[in-house]
Order: sequence, then C-alpha cells, then structure tokens
Amino acid sequence: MVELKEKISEVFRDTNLVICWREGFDPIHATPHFVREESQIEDSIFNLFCVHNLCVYLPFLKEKAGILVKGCDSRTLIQFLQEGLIRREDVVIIGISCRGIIDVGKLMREVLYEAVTGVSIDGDSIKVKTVSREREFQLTSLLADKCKICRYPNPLIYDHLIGEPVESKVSWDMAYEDIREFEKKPLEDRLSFWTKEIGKCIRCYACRNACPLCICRDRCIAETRDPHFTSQSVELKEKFMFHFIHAVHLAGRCVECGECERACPVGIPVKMMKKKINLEMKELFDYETGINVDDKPPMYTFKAEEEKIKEHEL
Amino acid sequence: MRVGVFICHCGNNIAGTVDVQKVAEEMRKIPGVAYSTTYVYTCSEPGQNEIIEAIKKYKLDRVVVAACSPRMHELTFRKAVEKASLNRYFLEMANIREHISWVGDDKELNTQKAIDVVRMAVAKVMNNKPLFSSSFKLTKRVLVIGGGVAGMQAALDCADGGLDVVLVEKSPSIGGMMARLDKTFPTIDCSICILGPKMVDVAQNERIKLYAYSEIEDVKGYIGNYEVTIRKKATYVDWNKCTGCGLCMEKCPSKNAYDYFNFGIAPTRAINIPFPQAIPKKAKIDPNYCRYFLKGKCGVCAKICPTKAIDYDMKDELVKEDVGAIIVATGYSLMGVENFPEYGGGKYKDVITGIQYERILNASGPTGGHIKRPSDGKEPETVVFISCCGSRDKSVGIPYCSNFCCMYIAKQAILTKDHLPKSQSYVFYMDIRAPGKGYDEFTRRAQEEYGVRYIRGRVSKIYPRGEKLIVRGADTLLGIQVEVEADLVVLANAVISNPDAAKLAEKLRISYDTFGFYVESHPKLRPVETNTSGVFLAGACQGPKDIPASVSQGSAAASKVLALFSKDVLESDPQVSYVNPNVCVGCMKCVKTCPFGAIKEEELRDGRKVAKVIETVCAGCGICTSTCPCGAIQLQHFTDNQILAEVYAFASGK
Amino acid sequence: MPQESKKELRIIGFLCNWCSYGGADTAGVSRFKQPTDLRIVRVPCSGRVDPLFVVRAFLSGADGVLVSGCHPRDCHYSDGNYYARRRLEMLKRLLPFFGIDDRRFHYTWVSASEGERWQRVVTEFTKVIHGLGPLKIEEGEEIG
Amino acid sequence: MKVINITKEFDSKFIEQVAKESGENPYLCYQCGNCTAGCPFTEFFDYPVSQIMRLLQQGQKETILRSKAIWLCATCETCTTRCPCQIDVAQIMDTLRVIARRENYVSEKEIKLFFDTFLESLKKHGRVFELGILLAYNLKSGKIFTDVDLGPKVLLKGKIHLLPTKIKGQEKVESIFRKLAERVSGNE
Amino acid sequence: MNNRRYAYYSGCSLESTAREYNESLKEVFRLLNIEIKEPEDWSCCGSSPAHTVDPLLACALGARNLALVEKMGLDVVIAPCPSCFTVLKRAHLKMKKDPEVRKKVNEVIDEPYNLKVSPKSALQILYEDVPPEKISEMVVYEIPELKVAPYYGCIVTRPPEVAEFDDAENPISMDRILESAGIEVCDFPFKTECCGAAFGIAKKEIVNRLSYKVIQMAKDSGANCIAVCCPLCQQNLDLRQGQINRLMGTNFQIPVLYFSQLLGLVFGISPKRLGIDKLVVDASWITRSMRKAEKKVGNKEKEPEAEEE
Repeated sequence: MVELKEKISEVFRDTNLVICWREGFDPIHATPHFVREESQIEDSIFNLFCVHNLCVYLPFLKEKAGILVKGCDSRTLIQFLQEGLIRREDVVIIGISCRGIIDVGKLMREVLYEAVTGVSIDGDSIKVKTVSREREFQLTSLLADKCKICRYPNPLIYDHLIGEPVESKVSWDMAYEDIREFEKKPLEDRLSFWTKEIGKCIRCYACRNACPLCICRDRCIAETRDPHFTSQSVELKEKFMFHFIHAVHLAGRCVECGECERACPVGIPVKMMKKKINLEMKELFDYETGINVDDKPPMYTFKAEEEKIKEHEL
Repeated sequence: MRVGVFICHCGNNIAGTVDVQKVAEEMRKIPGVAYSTTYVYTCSEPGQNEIIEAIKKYKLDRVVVAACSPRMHELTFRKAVEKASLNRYFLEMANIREHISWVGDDKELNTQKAIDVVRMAVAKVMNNKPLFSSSFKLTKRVLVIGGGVAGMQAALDCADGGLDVVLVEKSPSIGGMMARLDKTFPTIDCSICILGPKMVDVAQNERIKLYAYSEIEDVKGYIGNYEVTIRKKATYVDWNKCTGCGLCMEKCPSKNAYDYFNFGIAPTRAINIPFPQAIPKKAKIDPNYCRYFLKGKCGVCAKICPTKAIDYDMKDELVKEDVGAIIVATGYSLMGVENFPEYGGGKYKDVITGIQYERILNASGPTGGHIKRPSDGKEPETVVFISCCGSRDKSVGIPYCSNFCCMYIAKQAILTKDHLPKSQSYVFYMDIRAPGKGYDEFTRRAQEEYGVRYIRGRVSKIYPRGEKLIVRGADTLLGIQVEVEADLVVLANAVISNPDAAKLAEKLRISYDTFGFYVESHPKLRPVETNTSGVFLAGACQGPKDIPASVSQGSAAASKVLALFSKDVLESDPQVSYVNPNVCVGCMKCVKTCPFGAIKEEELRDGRKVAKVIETVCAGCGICTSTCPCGAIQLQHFTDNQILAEVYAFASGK
Repeated sequence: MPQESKKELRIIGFLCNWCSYGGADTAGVSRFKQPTDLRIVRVPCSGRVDPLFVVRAFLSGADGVLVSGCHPRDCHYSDGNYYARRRLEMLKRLLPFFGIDDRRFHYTWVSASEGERWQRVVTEFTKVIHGLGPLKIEEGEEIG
Repeated sequence: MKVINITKEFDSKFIEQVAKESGENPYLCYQCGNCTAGCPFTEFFDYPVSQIMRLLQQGQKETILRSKAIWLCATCETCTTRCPCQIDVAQIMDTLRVIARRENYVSEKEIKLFFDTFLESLKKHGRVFELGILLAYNLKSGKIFTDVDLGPKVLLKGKIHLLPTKIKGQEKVESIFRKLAERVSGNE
Repeated sequence: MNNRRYAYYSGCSLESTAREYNESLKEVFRLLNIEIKEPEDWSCCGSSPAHTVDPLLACALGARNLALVEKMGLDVVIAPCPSCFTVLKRAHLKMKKDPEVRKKVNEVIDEPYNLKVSPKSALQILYEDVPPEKISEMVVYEIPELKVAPYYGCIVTRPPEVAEFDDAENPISMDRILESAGIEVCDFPFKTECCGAAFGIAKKEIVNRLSYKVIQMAKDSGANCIAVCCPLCQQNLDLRQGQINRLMGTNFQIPVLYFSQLLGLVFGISPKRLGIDKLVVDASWITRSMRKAEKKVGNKEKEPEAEEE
C-alpha cells in the first residue's frame, strides 16, 4: 500500500490528476477516486474490491492523467490506443498485478445481504464481519467469474508496475469453454435462453454506461430517433435490438473487462455475446482485442484476400 | 406531406403481369399519399407531363414512380420533377419491371410484391430531403502518366486544345513499347519513323512539361484540384548539362548492364542512352552495374564527359504539380520467357520472346537489324513462332487473349522472309484473331505470299538436338504430333499488367481487375472514364490493345479532359456524406475506413474534435455511415433512416 | 419458377447499386424467372449495409435476409465489399448464437452481368428459407 | 468416314457420367492440342488425346470406349501437367478405362489381362509376386515366350523371388477387394 | 542435423526387381543419419492397375498403408518408388479433399486413416531435408569420367498438384543432389519424358521405342550413364536395353543406375552392397574409374563478376 501511494504521488507530480480507487461506503465497496490535490493521495487504496475499470473515464479527457489499471483493465488502454481514442503521451499508467477481485454479489448472497462492517484477508481466506456475525470464506469461492478464467493478471502496458507478477494457467480454450459449451445446445434452446435472458432487460443502459468502449455515451443509437434503429417499446424484439446494437458495435473491440455484466441489475449475461464475437475474431482474423497496440480492430480494416472467410454456398 | 405515386404500365411489360390498378389503389390507403395513378408509358413526354401537372394540381411535395429500373430512368424523372419546381431528390423509383413483372409469372404474387416495393419507396421518399449541389473551381492543367503512344497522343491533343500538360514517364525516354517495334502491322510502316516525329513534337511543345525517369509518388485531392507529387529518380547525370553526345557510353568499362530497352537480348553499358531516337536524349547511370557504385572507384564517365554532367551524389527529388485531371496511360508488361520451362525459356538462348525478336529485326537494335540468333550469331533458316504463350492459359492464371500477338507473328514471319529469303517460318496457333481493318488479309498474305506454314495446335516441348531446337507440337487438324527442327523459336508471350499497376491504382483510387488492368467506368459507354471522376484511361493499362486502339483512346481521354475543362466551375454530386457535429463523438473511425480519404478531423470552436467530409472528394459509398456507431455521419439520400424506413415498410407488409 | 404454394415468406435483399442491383436488372431483361418472395432495397454499396440493418430486418419480421455486392476487387468504391465481407461474416457467425439459423442470412457477390447467377441466388435462397419456414422470435415469460 | 448425326447420336448421359466420375469438366477443353503434342503415346494411339476429348464433348460414347487409346495411356500425366485449361486429362482417361472395363469394352486385351493378373496376384498375396504375374500372364495370353529373353538375366541376378511372399495382412487386403465388390453389387 | 525418423514404404518392386535401389538407398540413409522404419505388414499399393479398375480401390490400397504409418506415430513416409509415391499421395489428397471419399475408404480398410501422414519421394527427402553440404561432406571418391543424365521419369514431379515438389517441367532436385556429391550431370532435356512405364509386359514394343528415345537423348546430351529414381524406368532402360538395340539397330551400352547407387559409390560403400553387379548393362567401368576424392566438392565459390576492361 505504501508502494502504491508513493507511485501515485510520483505520477501526480507529473500529471496533476491520478485516477485510482478509495474505500466506498462500506468495507466491501471501493469507489473511483480522482486525485486532484496532493492530500487526496492518502485515501487511495488497492484491494480485492477495486472492481471498476477506471479506463472508462479516459477517452476524450482533455488533460493528461495518471491511471491505475489491473491486468484486465490494461487491455482497455491498448484498445483505446489502437483506435486512437487516447494518446499514449496523455496517460501515465500504473499497472497492478492482480490475483483477482471479489464478486460482491456472491459475497452478499453468502451473508444474506446483511450490512458488512469489517473485512480481513489472510492468505487464501477472507473473514467477513456483518452486523450479526463473522464468517470465513475461501477467497476462490468469492472471486468474480471473469477472474477464474483470467489470462492476463499482469498489466500488458504500463509505466510503473506494482506487485509481483502473477502467473495465469488459463489457456485460450479454457477461457472460451463456456461459449463453446453453450453453442452445443440446439438452436431452439439458444433462442429460448436469450428470449428469457433478454426478456428480463429493463433498458436501463447500465451495461452500456459501464462499458469503457461504448464511446457514444448519450448519443447511443439505442435512444435516438435519427437514426431510428429501435423504438422505446418494451417489446422483446426491441430489447433484442438493443443488445444486438451493443454487441455489434463492440465487435472486435470488447476487451472483456466484464463491467457490463457487473453493472446489470437483472443479471443478464451480457458479456457472453461479446465473448462469442471475440472468439470469431480470433478464428477469422487471428485477432485478440487489447493485446497489441499496433493491431487494427478487424471491423475497420480488411484484406483483399481473406484467408479464413470462405464464400458461402447456398 | 403529399406524396404522388405514378405506376407505369410500360405498355404490357408491367401491366401484363402486375395488376397496376390494384397497386395504385393500395397506395391511396397510405397516410401521406395524396395522389396515386397509373399511366401507360410514364417515361414518354405525355407521361412526364402527367407527373408535372399532378404535382401542380395536387400540390405534391414528393413523387414515387413505379416503373423500370432506376438505373434506366431515374435521371429522366428527376428532371421531370425539377420542371415542376420540386427538388430532384424528392423523387424515388420503385423497380416493378426488371425486378417484378419480367421475372415472375404469377400475377397475384407479382401484384403483392409490387405493392410492397412501392410502399417501401413511398416510405423512403417521405424521409428524403432536398439536396443541392455546390460548385467549385478547377485547375485547368492535366497530368498524363505514361509516355507511350497513348500517353503521347493524349498529351499532344490536350496541348493542342490549349491545356498545360504534365507528362510523367517512368523510363528514361518516352516512346514506350512502340518505340521498340521494328515495323507495324498491317502496313509494314517503320514504327520509329512514324513515332519519332510525335516524340519530337512532345519534346518541343511548350505546353508539355516532361518528367522522364520519374514516377508518381502521391496523389491528393479530387477532380479539378489534384496535388500530385512526382519522384524524379536519380540519373546521376545532370540533364541540364548532358548533351546526349554518347561519349560516356562509349567509354564506360561496365559492359554487362541489363538493357531494359532491348529486353535483355544483349548487354548495354552501365551509363547509357537507351536508343538513338530517345527523348530526352540524355544519359543515365544504372547503379546496379556501375563500377563506381559497386566498387567505389572508376569515374571514367566523369572524366570523359565534356560538360561535366556526371553527379554520383545525385539523389531522388520530389516535385509537386497541381492539376485538374489525370490521364493514366501506363501501358503493359510482358510475361518473362522464364515462365515457359517446357519451352526451355531462359535455358535455351534461341528461345526468345516476340518483343526481343522485334529488337533483333530493328535496325537500331543490338544486331543492327540483321537476323542473328542469340546463341551463336548465325542466321536462322527455320524460325518457329508459338502463339498464346501464357495467354488463354488458365493454368498460369491468364484466361484472356493478348489481343495483338496473332498480328505481330504474321508481321514478324513476313519480315523474316524479307530479311532472309531462304528462311522458312512456322507458326503454331490455336486461332488466328485478326478482326481489324486489313488484318485478316494480312495474315492470309503471310501464308499465301510468304509461304509461312501455319500449324493449328499447341507446342508441348522444345529440346535441343545438336545446334537445332526440336519443337514438338500437335497438328490438331490432322490429329498427329509434329516436330520442327528450328534454329530460332519466338514465343508470343502474354501481355500482363505492369507489376506496379496496383500500387498506382491505390494512389489514384481507381479500380483494377484480377489481372491488374484498370477498370473503365462502363465497358461500352464510358470506356475511358474511371469510377473516380477526373481520372481517365488510355491504352493498354486498361487491357491489351494494339496501336490504333491505344491512339484512339489517347485522343478520347484528351477530349474528355477538354470537355471537362470547358466549364469554369464544376458541380458536385450532393449524394455525399454529411457529419452532424453535434452528434459526432470524434472517434474518427470513419476517417480510417474511408477509401477516398474524404473525411478529415476538424476542431470545433469549443475544442471538440469531430469528423468533417470533404464534399468534393466523397464518392458516396456510405462505408462511413455503416461504420459510425452513433449515426453522426449520414450518406445523403441513403441515410440510416431512409433505409430503415424501407425495412419498416417491408415489415408492415406482413 | 412456379411456386409450389402461394404462401410467400418475407425475404428482404440489400443490393449494391453498381453490381448486384444491375445483375438483378440483367436477370429481368433476360426474363430469368425467379420466386417472388424477395423485396429489394437499393443501396450504393454493400459497404453501406450496416449489419444492424440485417438484424433490424429479422427483428421486424423478415424470415430471410440477403445482401449482395460486387465481387471482391470489383467494388465501385474499391473497398466497400471488403468491409462488408468482414462485418457480414461476423454477423453470420453471431446470429446462431442467439438461436437464429445462419442460413436465414446470406451474403454473396453478383456482378451486373451475372443475370443467371442472380436468378440462381434468388431461387436457391428462397428455397432455403422455405425449407426453414417462418422465423419466430416470441415473447418469453414475463419476469415478476 | 461415317456421317455422325449429332442430334441423335449425342450421348449427353455419357458426358455427365464421365464428368461425375472423373470430377472433371470436359467442356473446359478448347482443343489447343497441347495434350496430343506432349503425349508420348500419340504415335501408338488410334485417336490422339485431344480427339478423345473432342469425341467426349460430342458425346461419342461408342467410339471412345472402343478406342485403343484409352487403354494405351500409361498415366504419365504429361497432358494433365500441360493442359492450359487445368483439366486432369489423365484422370479422364482413367475414368474412361474404368467405364470401358465396367461395360465390357476391351480393345486392348493384353493390357487388361496384365492389369487383371497384377491385381489377382495382389489380392492373393497382399503384395505383388512378379514372376507369378509374368508366368500367369504368359499362360493366359498364350504368348508363352513374352520376355523369356529377359528371364535368365533377372533370375541370375537374384532379382525376382521364385516363391511368392505372403504377408500376414493378406486377408485384410482381400477384404478391401471384397467390400468394394459388395458395394458395387449392392448399389445395383 | 537432428536424426529425423521417417516411415519407409519400400513397395513390391524394391523387394524384388529393384532390390539394389532398396539396398543402396538404405545405405545412403544410414550414412546420412536418416532413421527409417518400415511399417509392419505393408501391402502392395496397387500401382497403375488398381486405378484403371476402380478409383476407390486405388485409394483404399494406398490408405491402408498410410493408416499403418499413422499407427507408428510418424508423419512422413518415404516411398522411393514413384508409382507407390503417387498412389499414396493421391489417396491422401483425395481423402483430404473429399469427406465422402474418406468415409467410403475408411469403411473398407481395416484401420481408418486420419490424414496425418505426408508421403514423400526419396528424392524429396534428400533434397529438402538434407543440406547439400552434408552430402558433400560424405564424399570420399570421385568418378571423373562419369557424366550422368538425370532421368526423373513421369510422376515423381507430375502433376504438380499431386507431387508438390520441384518443377514439373524442369526438375532439378536430382541434378543438385548428384552435383553436391561431386558427380557431373549433363543438361538432359528428356528428364521427364515417359519410358513406357508399366506396359513392359503387355506392350513391349511401345516401351522399347519410348525408352529408346530417352537413351538416345542421353547419349546425344553427352552422358555415359543414366541416373534414375524409379524401378520401372530402371527396368525399361536397363533390362530392355538389349531388346531396344535389337529392335532399333542401335548399340547402346549405357549403364542405368539408381541415383542412390551413385551416391553410395562416392560415399565409399562397396559396389557389391550397392548391387552394382545386379545391373544388366555392365557398369563395372564406373567402379574401375573411381579414385579418392582430392578436394571438397560442392562448395563452389561465387564466380567473380564477368567484366571486360
């Protein structure tokens, strides 16, 4: 923690703004923290509850900024750089090797939604104190699902690095096993799965707002009349349309930070659709999002001869 | 909104299989449709008048014509609505002939389909907006790329028409392929005798600025306003000082340089003037062979040059020229002899290509016009010509005919007999293609008067026996194998596009086919235009062509440029993209995907960066619109909402 | 091409102006008979076709969607169909993930001279869609 | 030469059959003659290869299947390699031979006999027994003295086994023949 | 170089009429550290007769052997006989291209073949997997009088889609291998002309006439020896040379050696083990004129640029 603060103050001298985390309203919630004054550095933290992908604030930010990123978040930066949404010289990156973060939802379910008053972590276990009692859990049981299949626990791009490198044993195939499993279901089952899941959607757009790559923000075509891709009706088809818009606009761009899914109040597996597209991007163009600054997002480029796209016969 | 719908019977063409009355009736039910009718021939003058009258009488503000393909008559009806003081983009057409009445027999289904399609057009037209073209000034100078016969013709015609011309030639001299030919068919004119004066004309014309040994580096801008960067390649000889005396070439000790002009039939010197009639007649050093460049010492030419023109330190130079139109006349290349291993190409010295033989026949060629075979300098008694070497051969990826080989083979066979009366020529051919004026007679003359023996069939293999080459082929008319004991074999090697054709096309943003030949705007009606306005084609860069065709195209392209420049301002097509700066989030994905470089980044007063379309450069493809995530950039007349309106109208037909 | 039953399905096609729309015209001029289900939308270039148009069409009731452009290399705008190819291929692979049979969406290349090819594309595609029947995306059970 | 009534004597089914079995499209041929020119056997053929291709395009089944050419082709692949239309001509010749055999047109009995003897040996031993083939061939063809001049040369040098080698997997090889034969009869 | 392991499918001819090919090749492989292993219980590939009867039969006979190799866990099988090579390779390609064929063939053979083997000719292995310097290093003898016509025959490079090796019209692999071994090769235009192939028994005269052309061309090209890589070619040119002389009135005495025999000789293997005595046309003059190699061959220095003053 000392190292963290030292790094932040080092960067702060250069940028006058560092985006990091501080403790939230209770011990199991962190909240984004914009350090603009030297005195605010003291409040900065990094722990298992620093779930947010802070990169969401970066595009179109008009000043130079320091930023803290976990391994997964760092892919967002690379994607931004690929797309020219930020300039490398405008960010100073403090990377943190990460062993995974807690899925607060899981934790809350375990403690039956009681208010948490204290948390202590000891090795692989976590003690949670609530108003009525104290319980101990294995860390792994509370890790966010995305962390269990994390292939990039260490930042891929950084100016300063904090923490010992963490090894990941997750292969590409393991990370996408869920998608392949799902695709084994018959078409009708897939349709009824999504009919049920997307049927839950309340069009709150939390997924979109949390997504660092949804750069349109309030100009999103899910809400406009010009162009009029979808109406505001609560019909299933319009909900489908919204999720297609989200997925298609993220094709070859989603870095799978999982913020959409974390933000969804009704628990729609929003990230699955993007993972499916990423799987195809790898297959078709040998492209993986947010890995290499010099890559080009595949939907915005082409080859005259596409090795993997075969002409479709009828 | 008051839409008028006009359903055309097209005589019986439409009305025969579509119930046009019913379609008109259905349209009346759509809110916003103020008038709906049918007419027997809507495109006829009374038909058009009907529309004009109806616009006035029923105060129509939008018009849908359901008739033939818009590719046929869209312009006709646009002009008609304009006559009634309506913006021409308030017209939509529904194609109920090519897409409906002509392809379906069932009247009931056709009628239903027509109703849907017209309803979709109505939905679209309700989303149409008036569009206005803007005008812009133009630079009345023309760039001609390539100084072969087509390019020279174009340059001369443009200059005659009063235009300033920038002529860029890749090689050290203009003249192109024609300058290499000995005689031309079917008249047996001396090629350089008719081309030479033209070359001199180019050199002496004050309106033509010639950049020889130069290439196009970059092209920016759009019709009327191109900025072209030209790379003047280093010649290592100061051409302002060089008088073309040729002394350097005589004394140069590096005698094994590849002779590009003579297609390597014999070596040349590292410093050379390509041929006696070269324009400009200036020397140039080939650093790949020059001793000075290879070993760091020599300097013979520098010592001997009377005007001290040699400059070993010369570097490429970039110059910029502003022009308003571009004529591309870059010509063609030929398939190398090494591509024919079954004929011993590259292995047997006496297996040569047609253009190499042309140089052997030519008085200014390496043999001084005496026919001597390369291996031992002997006069050949038996010469075999093989047509279609590579051409019409899918296995080497060239399915097309090279156009002029049949003719030059006949010519070369005739000339062979003229030069060597005791010689005997054989021609292996698949078909004799001689459709030009006087052409067929010419090939007949080769056989009837000059005794050239034509054998119908391909050659399978060539191998040496002693000093002879055994040419084994088939006479398919007899159904037998034949062998000819030849002294010299001439291959009519395939015409291919220039190796850097694609690269130039990318710079000019014109299309090229699988074979690297440039694609004209319309194969019949727009043969010298490209799809990039302001860029025209002439000669064999568009496909294999003989001299008369190349010259005609050169003149045609020049006349197109002259017509274009006869206006003082140009009007732009308003069907281009437009960015709504209030919606644009500045991700610039459109900038990256635009094939025409028509979108640039612009900073607004509040410091926000947004995309901006350069209207005159935008070609109207709409890739940007389907790229933009927030719908900020819209291709006018094909906006998201116009297309979505059609989709929704389609859906409402369920 | 006689239709077995008069029951049509809803098929929409997005055709580029320069090649495929022209190809469809050529088929018409040559009187190459085709099934009648298809309704054509003219767009300047296949690169103009936003994959979301295809999605919108399905969600608005299309049973089949066809996109046709110029053959690769022949694009009037030089690169439009290259972009289209990537984006539409992505969509074709995404649709079945949501349970929409990817055969309902076909993209292909037809040049202005290929009237016969156009006839074949329309006939075959219509046959495929008739084989699959209408697309049903229906309301699930309401939550809560 | 006989007049061919192309309207009546054009066997389009035959063309289809050859195209299907060979996987090649005979209509791609534009009669350049390169196959005939390169074929080492043209001088021994009754119809040169390019004419076989032409006869095929004209649906002349009888003439083709009765020709000697299809049997004399040694599959040297020169035609296939040099065909500018990328037709696998040797494959077509092979297919024609297969069809001819199936429909009992055998204009070169010795060649067929040699092939049969070869395969018989293969079926019986799993590998080929060369002396056996020669002897059996000589007996069946009635040309007892074929290559007897060579016999001593070969035998003396110890090149040919006097007894066949039979491999363990012979039954497996034989079963391939059997299963394929069943397949054919099963189909008919 | 690592000792790569290959499966080795000798084929019927190499077990009998072409024994010397088999033995010389094995010797050469041994010296070059190329490890080979024969599949147990391999069967005949069916050669030309099979595909004239039934394309599926040809495919199945090839595939059975490929499956055996696959079971050995090796991914390359050397088939020195071009006839075998072509059958195996075609079977592989056909099954790869057409799943229908794969299914049908796998139904009739005892163990299925899963497309994991690539068949290569001995020539290809020596050309692609052995660096020329390695061959040069092994040379201990030179044969200055020898001038070889490299004769490839029809199918080792043809058709290119099947062979996927060297140039179909003007192959050079054997030229280069022999040159690396210090053996002079002549420019031989009939490298890939047909010798008459399998018609030796049924159509003797055709074979003799075609083989005659090949030998005559070798002679015209200045060769005093023909190098081959195919048992049928060897048989037709060597065994029938007497028949040819009688038919054509010639008096050829040109020994026809497998290229591996030539390599073996300069590598210092005893002529007897290479089966030089098994040749019909006497080749003893070759062995007699061998002498210890003096200098390293094969590393030709770059020629200085030709230039005149």
